[in-house]
Amino acid sequence: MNVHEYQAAEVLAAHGIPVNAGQVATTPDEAERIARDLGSGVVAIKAQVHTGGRGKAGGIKLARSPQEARDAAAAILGMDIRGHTVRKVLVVPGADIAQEFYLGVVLDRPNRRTLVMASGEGGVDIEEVARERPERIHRQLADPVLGLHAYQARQLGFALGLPADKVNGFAAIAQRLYATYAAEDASLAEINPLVLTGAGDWLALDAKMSFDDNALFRHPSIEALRDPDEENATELEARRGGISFVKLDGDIGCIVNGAGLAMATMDAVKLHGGEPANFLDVGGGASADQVARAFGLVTADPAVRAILINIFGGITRGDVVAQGIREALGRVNVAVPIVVRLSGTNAEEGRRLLAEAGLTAVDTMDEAAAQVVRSAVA
Amino acid sequence: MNVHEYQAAEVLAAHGIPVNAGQVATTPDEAERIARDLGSGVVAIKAQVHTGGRGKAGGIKLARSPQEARDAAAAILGMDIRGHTVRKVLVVPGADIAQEFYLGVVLDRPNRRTLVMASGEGGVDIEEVARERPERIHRQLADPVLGLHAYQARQLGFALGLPADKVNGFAAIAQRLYATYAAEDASLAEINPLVLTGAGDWLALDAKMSFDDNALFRHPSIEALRDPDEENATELEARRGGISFVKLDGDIGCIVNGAGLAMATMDAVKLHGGEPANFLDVGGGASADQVARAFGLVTADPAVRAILINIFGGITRGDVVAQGIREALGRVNVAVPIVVRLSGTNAEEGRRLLAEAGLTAVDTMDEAAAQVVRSAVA
Amino acid sequence: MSILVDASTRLLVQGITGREGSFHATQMVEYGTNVVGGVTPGGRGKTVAGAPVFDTVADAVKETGANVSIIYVPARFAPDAIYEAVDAGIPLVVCITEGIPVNDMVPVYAHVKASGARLIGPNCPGLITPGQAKVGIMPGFIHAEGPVGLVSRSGTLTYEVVDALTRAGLGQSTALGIGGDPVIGTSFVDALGLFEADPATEAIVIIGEIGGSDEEDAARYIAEHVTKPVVGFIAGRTAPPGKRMGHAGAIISGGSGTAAEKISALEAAGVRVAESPYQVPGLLQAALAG
Amino acid sequence: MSILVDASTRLLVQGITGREGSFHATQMVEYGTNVVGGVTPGGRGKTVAGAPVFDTVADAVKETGANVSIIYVPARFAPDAIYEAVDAGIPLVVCITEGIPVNDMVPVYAHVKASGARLIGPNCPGLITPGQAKVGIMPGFIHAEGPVGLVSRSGTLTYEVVDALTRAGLGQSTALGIGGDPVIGTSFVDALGLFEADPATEAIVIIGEIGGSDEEDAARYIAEHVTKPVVGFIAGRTAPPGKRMGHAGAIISGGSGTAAEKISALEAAGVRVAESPYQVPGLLQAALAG
Repeated sequence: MNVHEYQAAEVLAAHGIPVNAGQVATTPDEAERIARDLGSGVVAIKAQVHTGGRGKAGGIKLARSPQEARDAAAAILGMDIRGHTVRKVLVVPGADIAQEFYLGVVLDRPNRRTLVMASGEGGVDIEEVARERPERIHRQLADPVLGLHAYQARQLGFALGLPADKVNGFAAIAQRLYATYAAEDASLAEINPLVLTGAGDWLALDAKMSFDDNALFRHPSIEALRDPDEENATELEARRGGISFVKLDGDIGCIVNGAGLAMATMDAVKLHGGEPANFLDVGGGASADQVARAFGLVTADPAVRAILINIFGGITRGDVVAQGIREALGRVNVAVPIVVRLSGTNAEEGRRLLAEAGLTAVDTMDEAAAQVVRSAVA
Repeated sequence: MNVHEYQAAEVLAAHGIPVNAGQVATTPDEAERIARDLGSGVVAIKAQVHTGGRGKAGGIKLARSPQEARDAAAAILGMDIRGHTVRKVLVVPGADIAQEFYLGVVLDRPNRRTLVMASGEGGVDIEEVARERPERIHRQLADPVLGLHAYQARQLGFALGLPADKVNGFAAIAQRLYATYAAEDASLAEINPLVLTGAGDWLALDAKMSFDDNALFRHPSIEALRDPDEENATELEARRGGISFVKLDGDIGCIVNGAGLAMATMDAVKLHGGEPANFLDVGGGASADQVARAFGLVTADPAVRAILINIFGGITRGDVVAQGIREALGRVNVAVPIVVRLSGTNAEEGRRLLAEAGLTAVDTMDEAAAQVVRSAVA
Repeated sequence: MSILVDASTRLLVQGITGREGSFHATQMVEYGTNVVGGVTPGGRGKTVAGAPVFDTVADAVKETGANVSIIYVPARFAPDAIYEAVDAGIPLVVCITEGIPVNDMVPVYAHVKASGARLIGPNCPGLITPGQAKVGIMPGFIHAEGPVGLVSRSGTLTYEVVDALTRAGLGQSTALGIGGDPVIGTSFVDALGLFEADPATEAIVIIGEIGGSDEEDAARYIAEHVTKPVVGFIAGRTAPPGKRMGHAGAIISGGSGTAAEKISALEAAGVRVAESPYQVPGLLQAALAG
Repeated sequence: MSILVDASTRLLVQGITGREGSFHATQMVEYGTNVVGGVTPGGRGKTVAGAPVFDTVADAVKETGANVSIIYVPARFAPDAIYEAVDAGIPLVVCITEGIPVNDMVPVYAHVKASGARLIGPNCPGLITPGQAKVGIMPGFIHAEGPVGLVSRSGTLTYEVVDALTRAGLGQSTALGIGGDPVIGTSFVDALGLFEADPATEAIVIIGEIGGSDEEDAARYIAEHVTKPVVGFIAGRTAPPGKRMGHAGAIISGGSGTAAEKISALEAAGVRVAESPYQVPGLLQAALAG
């Protein structure tokens, strides 16, 4: 689950990390009032959206007066950034930046450990730094149980070339960022840039966090940060029903049991010249309820011109799945052509049941993909 | 550091362990009032002293009425239990005990891990059980970093023969007791007895905790539980001055540098027919300040009839130590004979300086022990 | 021959009295797996699928000599179940459970490694040595005995490939699902090493998907250590970046973990990569032929 | 010959710019120990006792090839210093620091063991191989080269015995203080194994004290594995139960850990136990003679 910058900053602040305190505005008026409350000096107006590249898209502006803040907010609010509509802006005081750094915590999959990264190249795209100047990123793998040792945090500070009297302050922030990541079950915790101000203080100027969906059950305060405006309504509804759903840009709706098979199905659609409209994994059982729910999710997309149901009947019997599909179609009205691929246990019986119901039922995924693409263009 | 039963119960309660809630009284009047507030039914009046064996000593009494509670408190307050004067009693409601258990957490030194122990023989002396029926004590070594796993806590519950529906409740208490021990840097956390009431609830009926002195710096709330009445004033004063001091029953005061040597010195005194009045380790330096402080501690005991100073000059030079002793004697008035054993670096020069000051200075510990015993009986 | 499980497997089922546990225990017994016992705290004295139920893994190991355990307990209790199995001395633990938080798995992984045990999964279908032991949730009937070792991050996609192999007359030495989570106990590299060392395995199928770099690590390992022919398939060519595709681990993040990268890494290591699961048997036959 | 430290020791001093660290670094250099560097965060560029100071142990190891580290940092930072040394690959870490909380040492101990490194202490005087390397705070001049291996839980009491040995013409192969805390990295048993295997050690002195059961474990080990003569001394015959005698680990608790128990265990294992430190040289000479 992703959260906004201002929410990430609040989480970090709760764990003792100094952040640039600001307030969120949803209207230009509010932005003006906040800028006025912040007093004289420059303020930054920052679009709050769940995507990167705000800066390049014009989603971050500096303002020298409350009036300028108002104008900037007016320009940013409502803006579309990579498909995200800006509904909120964060108004923060300008900072006196002496030096910028990057500090991030993430899972290191190959090592199966948590990785803490720091770089002197703060404020820029860290993935670009990783690709082009990897030696500029310093890394410490946290102990899987003991966490990030103080010595490791200091080691990052020294690797950054910090003067001796700044190392402990940096190390404390690195340890706290690690602690925040661990305590809140984050999947990413990033401060970029982490700045050293002219006065020599540390300040997290921008923050980004995302959280492990599987651990949200034990973090109600994080779950409460969810912004429904930022999530695809269909994806949200799918999750509630225990279905994995991801919206894509094509026109072939997909309903599949199993995540790997669902990806392979999308690939097969593409291979046969079609474009998948979604990723959808109904989960193990493929019961009538789940299939009905899946139909609802897929048909909610007006771009969908045909639906491919791909079920490999393993433990679940094909005839039971077919029965489920028939039942589901009795409940949900589907106006586009449906091709069903049913294989595995009792698949023949299942295909017979589907054919009875007037559905195209085939044996292999490739065949099904070819047919559904044909149906869509028909 | 030891705390009273009622304090241990408060610490456990703060960590979610159900304890038998009571109140502390320092007078019979208070005990009567508390008993009245607790309502009808039996109450227990329990001496609060930093020693075991209260029950056998008559320090725990049941009372069937507020008047009886008053009488019981009157009998117990002021009582001497193993050298401890009872200044407080805990008044708790009587519990409906169906079954008694022992549950304890302690360091297992040979394994260098924390050990959680449980026994069906609750309410009795666990050391006696350990000696005589060791198979009745069930043990789980906590993981050095991950702590006591849920499965380990359950394993203890099953080993106790608990019915299936009581195991999770027991396991939760075992995990919380471990967590209390770990979070508070205890050196002992014990519930004895932990009872299952007639209603089927778990209740910690008596609690005992002690804490790692070296970790108190990070537990001010535990440090605040210290009861000066229960500590030897001299030992307290010694600790403040960085001196290890333990009061003993003999008449030969000992001042030694190093804990092992201090014990060996006591043993030497005993070997030569004397009885040490104390254990005292002045620490590394043996400076004039420390020696003066040590003289103060030792001479505070009126039983002391002679003092043995045993210093092995290692890094610290013997002449410097001798100078320190002379200076200390200039500040503190010592009325009993003093024998100094000084060995190691520049020891001869040191002994000469001491002889000049009229002190008996010898070369070996055995010689010094023999001499100080003679001085004491003289 | 085979890897990890066979006729000598003495299987323990953790969570055996649950819905999933009891269903699959029965299925495994029906397949012929030697299920020697089950564990459910408080379940002692019960019998499920003919197997006695114990309160603790320690008791079960003592009474039954179990040497493999399979875990069907809910995500929030699964890490404890893995610790219990490993600490009771079980050398091979298979965790089916989906949805375990990543931060729980990091210390579990370290503990399993330090203990010298092997964990398969979590969030995996388990493994099967056809004709000998099924330790998982896969449909047994699609498998056949044979020379192909199969390792996969996926569930039903694996069944799809296995089914195609069996229909093509290519049986399996062992088919192993390593799981779709970011932190899993056994990697492609581990499985490849086992198949390479197994005399009954003549060729290997590796089924990967987007996310992480286990396929790239596998490619490096294959180039250096694997002499047997390897055929691959990677799911998710059409997956968009930044979105989890069902599996917690199936995500292209920071522009890495794409199918294209994985395919080119495998091809560079000499692996024949299929465009569709149905091409796998043909590529395999070609590889085995020469 | 000797155990653990010798002329090949390349010593790093953690906390070298502190009062204790700089004083003892100088003392160790004066004794002839090869002090190759020191570590104090932020101290890079300084020189103490002729040794260069580094910011981190990793840097120091890289630059100096240090193979032993000695720690003089305050108790609340000492566990981190041990982790840093061990994680930087230093195989032998000596921790002088007194007063580390027990609950901090439990995971430190486990980590050191798992890493395959050796920790001596904490709360110990260190160790010395006379004439080759002094890695500790003991007065060097009381030692002499010779055939006696000495291991002790104490500081000044050890010096007392060493002094008596040297005066009696009995030099030491290595004298090792293992520390007075309840959780220490190296036990009597570990040290006995090393002395037994060291050809230069002809006899062993073990100096114990009340508390714990390391002496009893040592007695069992001696009975089974030690062929060289062993002489012992146990301090604290007159110590009362339930009171810590200076050392955090020197306490008779629950009626166990008494000097009497330890003495009888050692005697049962054939160890000659002295009543006074001064008897040690005589018992040793008798043991060596026959």
